[in-house]
Amino acid sequence: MFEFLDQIFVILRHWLVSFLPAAWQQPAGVVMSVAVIVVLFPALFALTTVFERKGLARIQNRFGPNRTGPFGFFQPVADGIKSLTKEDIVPSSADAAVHFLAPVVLVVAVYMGFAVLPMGRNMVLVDMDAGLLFYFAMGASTELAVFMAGWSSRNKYSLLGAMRAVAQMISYEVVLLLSSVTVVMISGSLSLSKIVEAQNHYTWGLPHWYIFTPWGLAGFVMYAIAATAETNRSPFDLPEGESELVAGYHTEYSGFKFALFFLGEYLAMFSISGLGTTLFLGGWSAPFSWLGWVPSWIWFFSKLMMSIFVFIWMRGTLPRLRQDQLMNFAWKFVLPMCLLNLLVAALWRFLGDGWVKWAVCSGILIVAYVGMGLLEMRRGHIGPRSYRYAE
Amino acid sequence: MSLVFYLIAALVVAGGLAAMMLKNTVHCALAVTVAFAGLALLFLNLDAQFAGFAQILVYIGAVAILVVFAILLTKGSETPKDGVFSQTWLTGLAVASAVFAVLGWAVLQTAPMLPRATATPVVSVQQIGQALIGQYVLPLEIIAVLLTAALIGAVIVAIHEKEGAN
Amino acid sequence: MQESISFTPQLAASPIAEILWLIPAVPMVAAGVAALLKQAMRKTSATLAIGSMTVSLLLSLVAFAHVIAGWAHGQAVRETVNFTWIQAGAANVDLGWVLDPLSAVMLVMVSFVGLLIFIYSTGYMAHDENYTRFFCFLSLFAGAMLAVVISNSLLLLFMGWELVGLTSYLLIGFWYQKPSAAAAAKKAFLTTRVGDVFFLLGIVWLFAQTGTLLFYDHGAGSMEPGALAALLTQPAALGLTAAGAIGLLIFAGAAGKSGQLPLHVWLPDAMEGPTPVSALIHAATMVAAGVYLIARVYPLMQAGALTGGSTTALTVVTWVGASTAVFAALIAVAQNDIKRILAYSTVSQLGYMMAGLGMGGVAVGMFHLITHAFFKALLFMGAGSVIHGCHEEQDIRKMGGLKADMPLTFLTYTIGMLALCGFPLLFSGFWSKDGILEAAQHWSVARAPFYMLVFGALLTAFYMTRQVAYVFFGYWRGKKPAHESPAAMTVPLAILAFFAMALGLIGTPLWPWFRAFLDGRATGFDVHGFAEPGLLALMGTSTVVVFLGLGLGWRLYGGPAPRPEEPDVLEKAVPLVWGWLQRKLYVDELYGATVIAFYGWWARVSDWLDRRVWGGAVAGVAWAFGLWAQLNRFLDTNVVDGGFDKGCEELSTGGGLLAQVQTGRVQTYLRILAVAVVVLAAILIWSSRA
Amino acid sequence: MTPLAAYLLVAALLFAIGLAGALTRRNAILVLIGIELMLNAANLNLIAFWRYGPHPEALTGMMFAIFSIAVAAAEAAVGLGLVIQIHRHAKTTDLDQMNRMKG
Repeated sequence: MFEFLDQIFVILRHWLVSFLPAAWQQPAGVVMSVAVIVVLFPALFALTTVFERKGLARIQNRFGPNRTGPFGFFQPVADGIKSLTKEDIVPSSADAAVHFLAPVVLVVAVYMGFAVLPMGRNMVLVDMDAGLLFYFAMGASTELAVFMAGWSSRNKYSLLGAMRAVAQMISYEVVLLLSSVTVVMISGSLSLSKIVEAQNHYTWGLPHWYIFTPWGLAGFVMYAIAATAETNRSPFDLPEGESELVAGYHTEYSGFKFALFFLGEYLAMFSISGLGTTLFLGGWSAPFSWLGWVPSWIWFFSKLMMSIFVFIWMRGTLPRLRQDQLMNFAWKFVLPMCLLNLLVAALWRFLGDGWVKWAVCSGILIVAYVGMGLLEMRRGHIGPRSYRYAE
Repeated sequence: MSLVFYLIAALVVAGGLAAMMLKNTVHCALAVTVAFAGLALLFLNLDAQFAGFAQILVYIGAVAILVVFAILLTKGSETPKDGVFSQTWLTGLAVASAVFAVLGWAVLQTAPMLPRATATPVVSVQQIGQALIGQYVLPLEIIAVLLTAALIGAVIVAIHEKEGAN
Repeated sequence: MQESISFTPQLAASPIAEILWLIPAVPMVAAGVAALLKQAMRKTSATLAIGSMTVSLLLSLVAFAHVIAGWAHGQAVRETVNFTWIQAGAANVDLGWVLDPLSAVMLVMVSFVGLLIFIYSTGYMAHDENYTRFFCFLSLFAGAMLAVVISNSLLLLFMGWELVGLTSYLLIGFWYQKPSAAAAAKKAFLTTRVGDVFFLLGIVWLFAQTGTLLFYDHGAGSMEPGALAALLTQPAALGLTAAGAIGLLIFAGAAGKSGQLPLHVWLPDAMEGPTPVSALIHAATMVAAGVYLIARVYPLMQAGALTGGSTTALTVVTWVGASTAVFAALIAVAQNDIKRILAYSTVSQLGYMMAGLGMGGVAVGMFHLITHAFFKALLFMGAGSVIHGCHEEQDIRKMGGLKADMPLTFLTYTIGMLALCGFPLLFSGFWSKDGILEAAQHWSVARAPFYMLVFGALLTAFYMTRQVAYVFFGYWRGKKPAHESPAAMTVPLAILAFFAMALGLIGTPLWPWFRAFLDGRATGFDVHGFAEPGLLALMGTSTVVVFLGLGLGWRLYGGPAPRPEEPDVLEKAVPLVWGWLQRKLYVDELYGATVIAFYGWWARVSDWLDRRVWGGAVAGVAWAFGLWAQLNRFLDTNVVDGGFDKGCEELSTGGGLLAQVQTGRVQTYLRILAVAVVVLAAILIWSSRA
Repeated sequence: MTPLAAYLLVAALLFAIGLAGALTRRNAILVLIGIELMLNAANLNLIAFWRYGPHPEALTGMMFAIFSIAVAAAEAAVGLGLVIQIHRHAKTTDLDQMNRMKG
């Protein structure tokens, strides 16, 4: 029974495919899963927008959208219709072809990422041997799309926004890679499904998720930071910092193309959260061994939504950084810590089993972080925040 | 030869040609990106998964970005008044075509004795990794040093001198 | 005769063996941290060093207990943890550490003595401004030494070995402001290098022969029968087997480190370092490293020996050791610097150890090493305390009557001195030295070493008595009155004094615990221990010898010692001999006259060659050319001038033409390159086609 | 025509294109791009030979390609850095105007 629930989609696909001639079955299956992904995540996106707006509203003491439909849940539909029916403006001096290509490339590249994410037991589109590498390759190619958008609109704001975005994404991509490499080092595989399998063990009913190891925790924090920056979410949303450059690289976009950008941002958020879940939070594995009967895809998506919620929460809470702060943070704090984390992971790998590795690894990390914190405090870079309210 | 190969090959060549012939430098950069992507596809078509993804990651993710940055930093995006091709472009073209002629001739000369299609080799990333830190560990180290040196060197070369220097 | 238990290497190493690496690691980490501290943070550094040493000591004790436990259950523990360090193609270099009686005993000794000396140093160095640096070096040394001790691989041992040499250099030259100290440091470093070169050669040769540097590797190690058999079949030069040759090379390294005869010169000068350093490095541990090394590779040294027989390597070891013992003891008689006397006695005792190894086997040598470590450390620290009390005075002629001023120091020092002399029955030195003498007595090759060693014992007793008489008896000949040292210095003295006495009891013939432990035999009390042929006689002899030495010394120096300026008693008697001894038998001068002089001479020769021969030749050539030039000028000015100018113009125009190629355009060059490629490729294919 | 030959031809063509670009363009950056293309053509050759060579399990060709990709990245970084610096000094990236090293 539970197996059936767990594998329901796989079984469904088999059943549907079985009507076709044998030659077509395999491609048809792929097409089917692709179609599901292509439909599913935009739906999730619609849902998320309304949740985000309502959540932010709660955080900021106001009602969010509450007119269209029950509790304003049909708001995304209205937005969708609006953005589809709006006029698609292309600036006269813009580089039309590139201007058009940019959002397409972005969305396609982002969609590619989902191909390797295992969304449940046996629920991965292509179980690639180099899945992680593929994911990062695709992630890397989004930057170009952003640049295209910014450059092609022939608009200073757009160009600056794009440049900022690209610089920021490159800087944080390094961090993203390094923090993921630790997982690869320990699990010994680049295939995401294998990585999940490696975490799908339990001792005393508790899972072996990598976040529950010293290096895993540190790596996950780094990963979360980098992910926020990669997706240009607050507090790293300088590329579209309204107060400085109107809307960053998609200032000159309207209507459907803008919607595509918007979609792209959220899809990127989903896929990167999914990757984080897969790498550190045990993917589709249950948090307790006795909860194993719950279908795996439920776990995956609930973890996904959890991290999405954290994203929203951060956006509601944290103020935006300055560009120099952003870069310094990336290169002078996060990157060194990631390198240290690599070392720690290596130690973890080679110190064998037993308490020694726990002691050594957590010792090193704690010393490093506390030391860094004390140093910064002495330098006065960090400390109790002092707000200046408008008198 | 499969159709896929011809399509990708056409894509690559088209990208390359566009990159070398377009007027607007940024367009060239984007075109070369297309060529890079096509090459990555060719690698995949050759069952070299790892190399393919590495190609995308490095060339599209890094080199292309570097190039566009460089273009924007050197005001290269506006087309120069006296043409995009150098005065001696004709000889250049001739030489290049000569090179192609020789290479192609060589290939065709040896074509008959080239091996026919072989069984697709199965290479797991793990094998590659083990080869990298096993048999090829020395090159790997050297590459690491080289990349570090290049990083520092690029920064030092491109860094803006303070006032007073030179 | 108890039957021997064969060493059965446990396949699975016990937990303590697994974490044995922590023992050296902890002090090294401490050193690393101390290196980062500010000079001002004295307390921290001292605490760090002592704390780390305590940890090491505790771990060592655990390891020791583990070994004893295994031994008590009747199997001799030898647990190794090996891992591959470098894997270059087929050949791979392994490192590892071993826990067996030998290393266990050494571990405890080193960490224990080390700890005491660390504590002592807090008192001794209290007023030094480079306190922190000092403790950093000390910890580093301790770590390196412990690494040497635990290492199961000749390579790892060599690493520790060199590190130890480095720290020794740093610590001898600790007061680098003193030119003498700097010179001594340099001397020590270079002299030991001489030995180390041979050592390295030995290592390389061993690796080339056996393909491994591990000592014990479950039958595949280089110290295990398989490899040794291979080495024995392998002939080397001078009728030596490869085993013998490698053994000799390694021994050369050992001789360098523990000041054996040709290479002993650095050790006395090393006394320029702070006294705790002299005590720790140049008495107790580092100089013993050489002995330990020989003990480690003993299977190699012994390889091919028939039962009761000896091998070339061991014979060499014995002779060198014995002659060193006598030689150094002789010199020690005529020294006046309190620390130099001890230094020479250290050299001679090391000679004893080597001889013991050579004739009696591991246990004999190691036993003397351990006991000597304790009482010699005690003596040095006592000397330090004396020096401290006499306001940095080191000349024993300027001391005297200190037994009243520094009673504690006097008491402990005397105990140490008696132990060193081998005062019968209740001092450790007696038993360990006795073991060596016994071995010498039964040695099959020659008799001479026995007599040499007995003579050495006599001298030892004599010069120690002389020193004590000078320092503690008679009346105070210094300027400011002396004072007793702080507790931080005296307490370790007391502890060491206790061990200097008690330690002998684990090695008496009555209960040869230590020897049995190292050889992995079962043991127990047996009164027949004394009944072995000639043993009692031997003990009698040595007792007589010791008393003779003591008596002679007291007879000569017992009375009020002479004033500093007037000559020594012996000097009055035999000024000539005394002169030789005072000048350390002119070894330094010998080296000065041979090696160094040779270099100087060679330098001068090459200088002369440069000036006269080559220089002359060049000058001649120059002269010839000058002549030629004269001729040319004549010809030029009159004959070819016009033509020559023409040629020049031609050349310059040609150069100009050629320079045209250098357009300074990248693309041109690239183009030329491409053309070249085309041409070459075309030629290539064309030729291959035909 | 064997697949290997086809790949080699494509590589040759790409190489020629890159060379042509490097020889004919004025803009230094585009010359660099041309060189990158040539490098990529070489990589394609390596991979193709690896794939159709006698010992694909030896990974030699692939390794070579991977290393050369890494080297190419370094080369691009330094080259572009140089171009930027040159532009800073000479206020141009036009190679025809950069002939100060003329003999």
